[in-house]
Order: sequence, then structure tokens, then C-alpha cells
Amino acid sequence: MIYKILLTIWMNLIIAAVFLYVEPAAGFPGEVSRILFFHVPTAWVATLAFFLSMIASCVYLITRKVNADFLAQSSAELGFLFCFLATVTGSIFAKATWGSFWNWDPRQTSIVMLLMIYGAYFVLRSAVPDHEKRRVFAGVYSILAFCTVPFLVFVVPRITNSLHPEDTLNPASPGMDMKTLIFFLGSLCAYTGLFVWMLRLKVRMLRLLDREQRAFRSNF
Amino acid sequence: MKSGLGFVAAVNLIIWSGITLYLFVLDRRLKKLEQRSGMDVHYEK
Amino acid sequence: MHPTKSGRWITQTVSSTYLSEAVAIWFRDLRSEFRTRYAVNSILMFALTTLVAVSFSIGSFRIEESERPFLYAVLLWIILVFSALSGLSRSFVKEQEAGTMDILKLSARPQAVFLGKLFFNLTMLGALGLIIVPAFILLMGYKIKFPGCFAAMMVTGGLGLGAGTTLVAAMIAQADARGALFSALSFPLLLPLIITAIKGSERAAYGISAAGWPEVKIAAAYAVIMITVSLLLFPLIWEE
Amino acid sequence: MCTLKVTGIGKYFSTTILFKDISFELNSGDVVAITGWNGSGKSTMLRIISGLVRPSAGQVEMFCDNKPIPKKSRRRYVGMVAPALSLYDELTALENMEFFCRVRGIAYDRKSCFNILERVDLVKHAEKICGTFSSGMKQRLKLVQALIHNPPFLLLDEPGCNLDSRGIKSVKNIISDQRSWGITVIASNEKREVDYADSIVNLSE
Repeated sequence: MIYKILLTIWMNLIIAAVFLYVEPAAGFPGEVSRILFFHVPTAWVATLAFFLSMIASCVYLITRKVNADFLAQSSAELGFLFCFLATVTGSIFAKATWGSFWNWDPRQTSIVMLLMIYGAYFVLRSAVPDHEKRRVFAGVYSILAFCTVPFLVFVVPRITNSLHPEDTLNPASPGMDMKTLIFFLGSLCAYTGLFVWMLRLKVRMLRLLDREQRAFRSNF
Repeated sequence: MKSGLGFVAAVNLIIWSGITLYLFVLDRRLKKLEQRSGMDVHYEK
Repeated sequence: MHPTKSGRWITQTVSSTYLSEAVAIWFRDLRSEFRTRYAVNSILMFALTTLVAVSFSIGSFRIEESERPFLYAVLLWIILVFSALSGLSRSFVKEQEAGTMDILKLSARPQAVFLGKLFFNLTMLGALGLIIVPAFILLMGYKIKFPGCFAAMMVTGGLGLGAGTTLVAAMIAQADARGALFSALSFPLLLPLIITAIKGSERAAYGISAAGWPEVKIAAAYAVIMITVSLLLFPLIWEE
Repeated sequence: MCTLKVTGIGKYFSTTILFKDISFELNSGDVVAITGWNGSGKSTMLRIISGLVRPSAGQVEMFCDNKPIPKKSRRRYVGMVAPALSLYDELTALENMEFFCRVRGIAYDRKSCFNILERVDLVKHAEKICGTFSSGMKQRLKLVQALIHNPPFLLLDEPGCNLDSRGIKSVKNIISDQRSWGITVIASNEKREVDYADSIVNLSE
């Protein structure tokens, strides 16, 4: 309980600081760079969630423990949510810096690809009526999809040049002052904490649902 | 500092408070449901 | 193998390899296909109508000379990919619809089934390519500087197309809402391959120095990886 | 000597229980009938034994000469006939047999195939396309398909459906032949077919 309250306070502190305390990063027009304190953590959480989902799928396929599948499913759903948020925030940022919401930058291409893969993943889940089969198929599909990602990383940058700022908000780069760095990392941690919290809620929900079905069955 | 920033920060704070409040409520309701079905043993206090 | 009290033996499984079993499944599919034209009609008609529509509305002079290699590569691959997506799931879906899926599960090893179906899908893709690609080149006046590289791109691209979709076809055959699901599930997996194939075809058509044919190599690697991963994963979705 | 050991098998769907805690053990020479009302899970039981369906609880084990048969190679030891298992309609009877021989890795031999076809009176229809067969003829061909690899475990789901008196006689012959060396499991409610069995497993109890 206590860490959730701490997380809430920490999150609000970060927001206040990001808007009112930190100076805008150099190299971006006006106050635009402030969105990066939200955009980068969402993208990071999305990556983390999808990766976790893939690992959990593998674990499910090997052990056939339902809990692993609950984790895979919850993680994929949250990853999708955060991926969507990253797309929206990134798009707003793109409009402010490059002048258009969408221009098929490699990063944008790969994020759309991820959204499509996991969109298909949810469609597949909803299309298989048998529970066990659904879990296996979802796991297999997510592994198969994961195998195509390296190609995307390798292929897409060959097509267009990236305008995506790589170094401006890289914590290791010297361009970032101490204050920015602290709150940037703080935001990353806060988002990760939030993800863990939401993930556990979702897993518990799925477990309850499963439990309910089992209970219904044993009434016979 | 631009004048609009305070307003944006306030809006953000309200949204975030809403989200965390929702999560807390969800947490409590789940805990109740878990207690009712007797599966809260595995979870945190 | 196991003598019994009446002296009977279980019929020996002699000198049987995955490959020979896969070939049996492949030939059976071809024979059925030859008699019913279940998949080939839908794929070819889809491809031909799209090709005619494209050719009719664009013609061979609408697009400027300098733009052609790229835009034609895009059009060609869109036609190829979507006609493939319209019919490649048929071999599995038909097993399911005819009620023969279970009997196949009972009598064949999963890897052999996967390979057999893969060979069949590749045969379909080969037929599709042999008809559509020359027709496209003739109708649209597509000038290709490096025909060898172009052909290699078509072959490896086709291999990748078959490799990436066969496992998905096996999954959707066992799910509800089969028709629409196949494209929705396959397309995200194929996207890197499509991008590569378009780039490679454009390069071959332009005649930009294609030292080492990088796109051909990427597509071949894609095919190899997808086939390997599918072979490992297929038993999971095939056996209950 | 082969053994089929079924322990504590149950099959549940998300909100229903089909059956639970079914156990029995069979040895070579045994013929068992699985009976029960419609929807009691007779076919599902056979599908579980054959490995087509994974049971929700319990396990099916098979032994030949005291050696356990791994699940992977179970298909070589099991022959199954069921209404839901169809053959390829576009092929002729002989081509169907040829396909199943090749796919099972059995040397295809026209003469021995004809021998099996003779057991079910299908010799004169060997070269006809299966799509044109009557349902009784299809049923006979399904029996052939199940016998092609001489399986010690024969699973028959309503073997007599759609068959005329001569067909039923050949089913009887097949079962008595199987009795001499292997295990037969029949799922049926037909009194005639249940009578072939030495013991009965009733799923509706």
C-alpha cells in the first residue's frame, strides 16, 4: 500500500517539476521539449511490456502454467496502451518540431508495426474459443512476431533517414544538465512503477475471472 | 517562464490524480472480490 | 516391431523421413488442387483482376520515367502480397472444412505436415509469380536493368511470403472468422519482407550498383528464420 | 502384449464438466464399449485416448511389451474411426489409401491394399472418387484407413453407422480379428455393437 501512495506523490512531484522547475532543453523551439518527459517513458514502458509479454508467452508454452499466460496477456494489453500513448505524444512532438504529425520516420514506422502486431494478437485471442488453444496460439504468434522485429530494425532505417532526436535526451550525453537528468530518470522510474502497479491489477483481474469460471464449474 | 505552463501543469496534475484514484479504487474492489472468493492469501497484505 | 500372441506385427515404418512424408502431403494437396482448383482459382483471379485494374487505371505512360522503378515495384508487390493473402490459407482451411484435419493429425508427424503445406504454398506462389510478374512487366512496360537480381528478388521474396504465412494459416484454420483473420495476422509479419522486396526490386530495375544483392540476402534470411521458427512452433499449435 | 491405461480422465469446458474421473485398464484381447447419452462425451473420450484432444485432468498411457509409448509416436499404434473424421473427397479410394500409407511411412503396395479393401467389400470401387461414395461406402473406407497400419489400439466411434448388414458383418469380423491380438474401444449406444464388448464404461453414470 505504502509504495503506491509514494508512487502517486512522486508522480505528481515529477509533473510539477517538469513543467515549473526544469528549464526547456536546448535545441528545441520554445517549451516543446517538456513533452519528452512523458513521451520517452511511455515508449520505454511499451518496449518493456512487449518484451515481458514475449518472455511470459515462452514461459507459458514451456510450463503451461496459466499464470504465465495471464502475465503475457496483461502485459501485451498494457504495452498496447503505452505504445498508443507514445505514438500520440510522439506525434504531437513531431508536429511541433518537424511541422507534421506523421511523416513515416523509422521510429514511427516501427511503432505502427508494433501496434499492428499486437492488434492482430488481440484479434487472434478473441477468435479462438477454446481457452487453452487461445493461450497457445497467442504465445506462438507473439514469438513469431518477435522474430520479425530484428528485420524491421535492420531494414527500415535503410529506407528513410531518421529525424528522431537520438542524443538530445540520451542520459549519457553531455548536453543534458543535472536537473533535467534527475527528473528524466525520475519520470522513467515513476512510469515503470505505474506499469508494475497496473500490470498486477490486470493479472489479478484475470485470475479472479478464471477462478469464477472454475467455481461455477465445481457447483455441479 | 511562460504564463501557460502553470495551467498545463495543473491540468496534468488533475488527470494524474484521477488516474491514480481510479487505480486505488480498482485495487480495493479487487481485494474485496479476492477476499470473497478466498484467494487473497497469495497476495500482499 | 512388436510380436504378439497371434504372431502379427505392427506394420513397420520403414525408411521414412520427414521429407518423404512431407512430399506425400505436398503431392496429395497438388492432386486435390488439380481436381478442384480450390485455391489456384481464387488466387489467380484475384491477382489478374487487380493487375487489370491497375494497368487500366495507370497504363504504361501515366507515371514519369524516373518514378517508374519505385512505383512499379510497389504496385507489383502489393498485387503479389494481397493475392497471396487471399488464397494461401486455403490448404489448411480446407482440411478443417472438409473434416480431414483430425485424420491428418492422427496419421502424420507435425513437422511433415508443415513442410508439405509449405511446399504446396510455395508451388502456388510460384505459379502466381510465373503468370503475374511477366504479365505485369509487359502490361506496364516495366524496364529492368538487372533481370538476374530482379528474378532473385522475386524468388526469395516468394519464399519469404510462403514461410511467413504457413504457420499463420494453420492457426486461423482452427479459429473462428477465418477469412478476414488471415490477412490481419499475416500482414504485420510480412511488413519487413515487403519493404525489403520493394526496395530490392526498385534497385534491380534502376540498375543502381547492386553489389552483393543486400535485399535478396535479407529476404533469404527472413525465409530461413521464419521456416526454422515455424518448424519449432508448429507442433505446439498442431497437437492439442 | 499391449496395455491401455486410462487414469482419472476428465474433460471440462469453461463452464461445464463433460465427465470426470474415468479410469480403466485394458490388455490385449480386451474389447470395451463406452456408452452414455448423447452429449455425454463418448466421442471426446475416444479423441482423448487417440491424443487428438488434451484431457483437462488425468492421463492416458499406452504400453507395448511393457514399454511405454511416447505421446509423439502414438499415431503409429492407434487406428481410429469416427463420424467426424473424413477422408479426402477428391481422391479415389485407392489414392486415399496410398496417401495414408506414404504419410505413415508404410511401403505402399497395391496388392496388400486390395487385400484390406476386400475385407470391407470395396474392391470394385477402388478406383472411384470418394466424393461420389455413399455414406456407407465412406464408412467402410474409414475402417480401411484405420486398419492400414495394423494398429494394436483400435478406436471405433459408432463403427456401424450407415452400414448395411454386410458392412456390419465386416465390422464384426474386424473386431473379432482385433480381439486376437490387440485392444478395441467402441463408443456406441447400439445394442448390437455394445454386445461385442466384454466390459462397458458408462459415461452417464
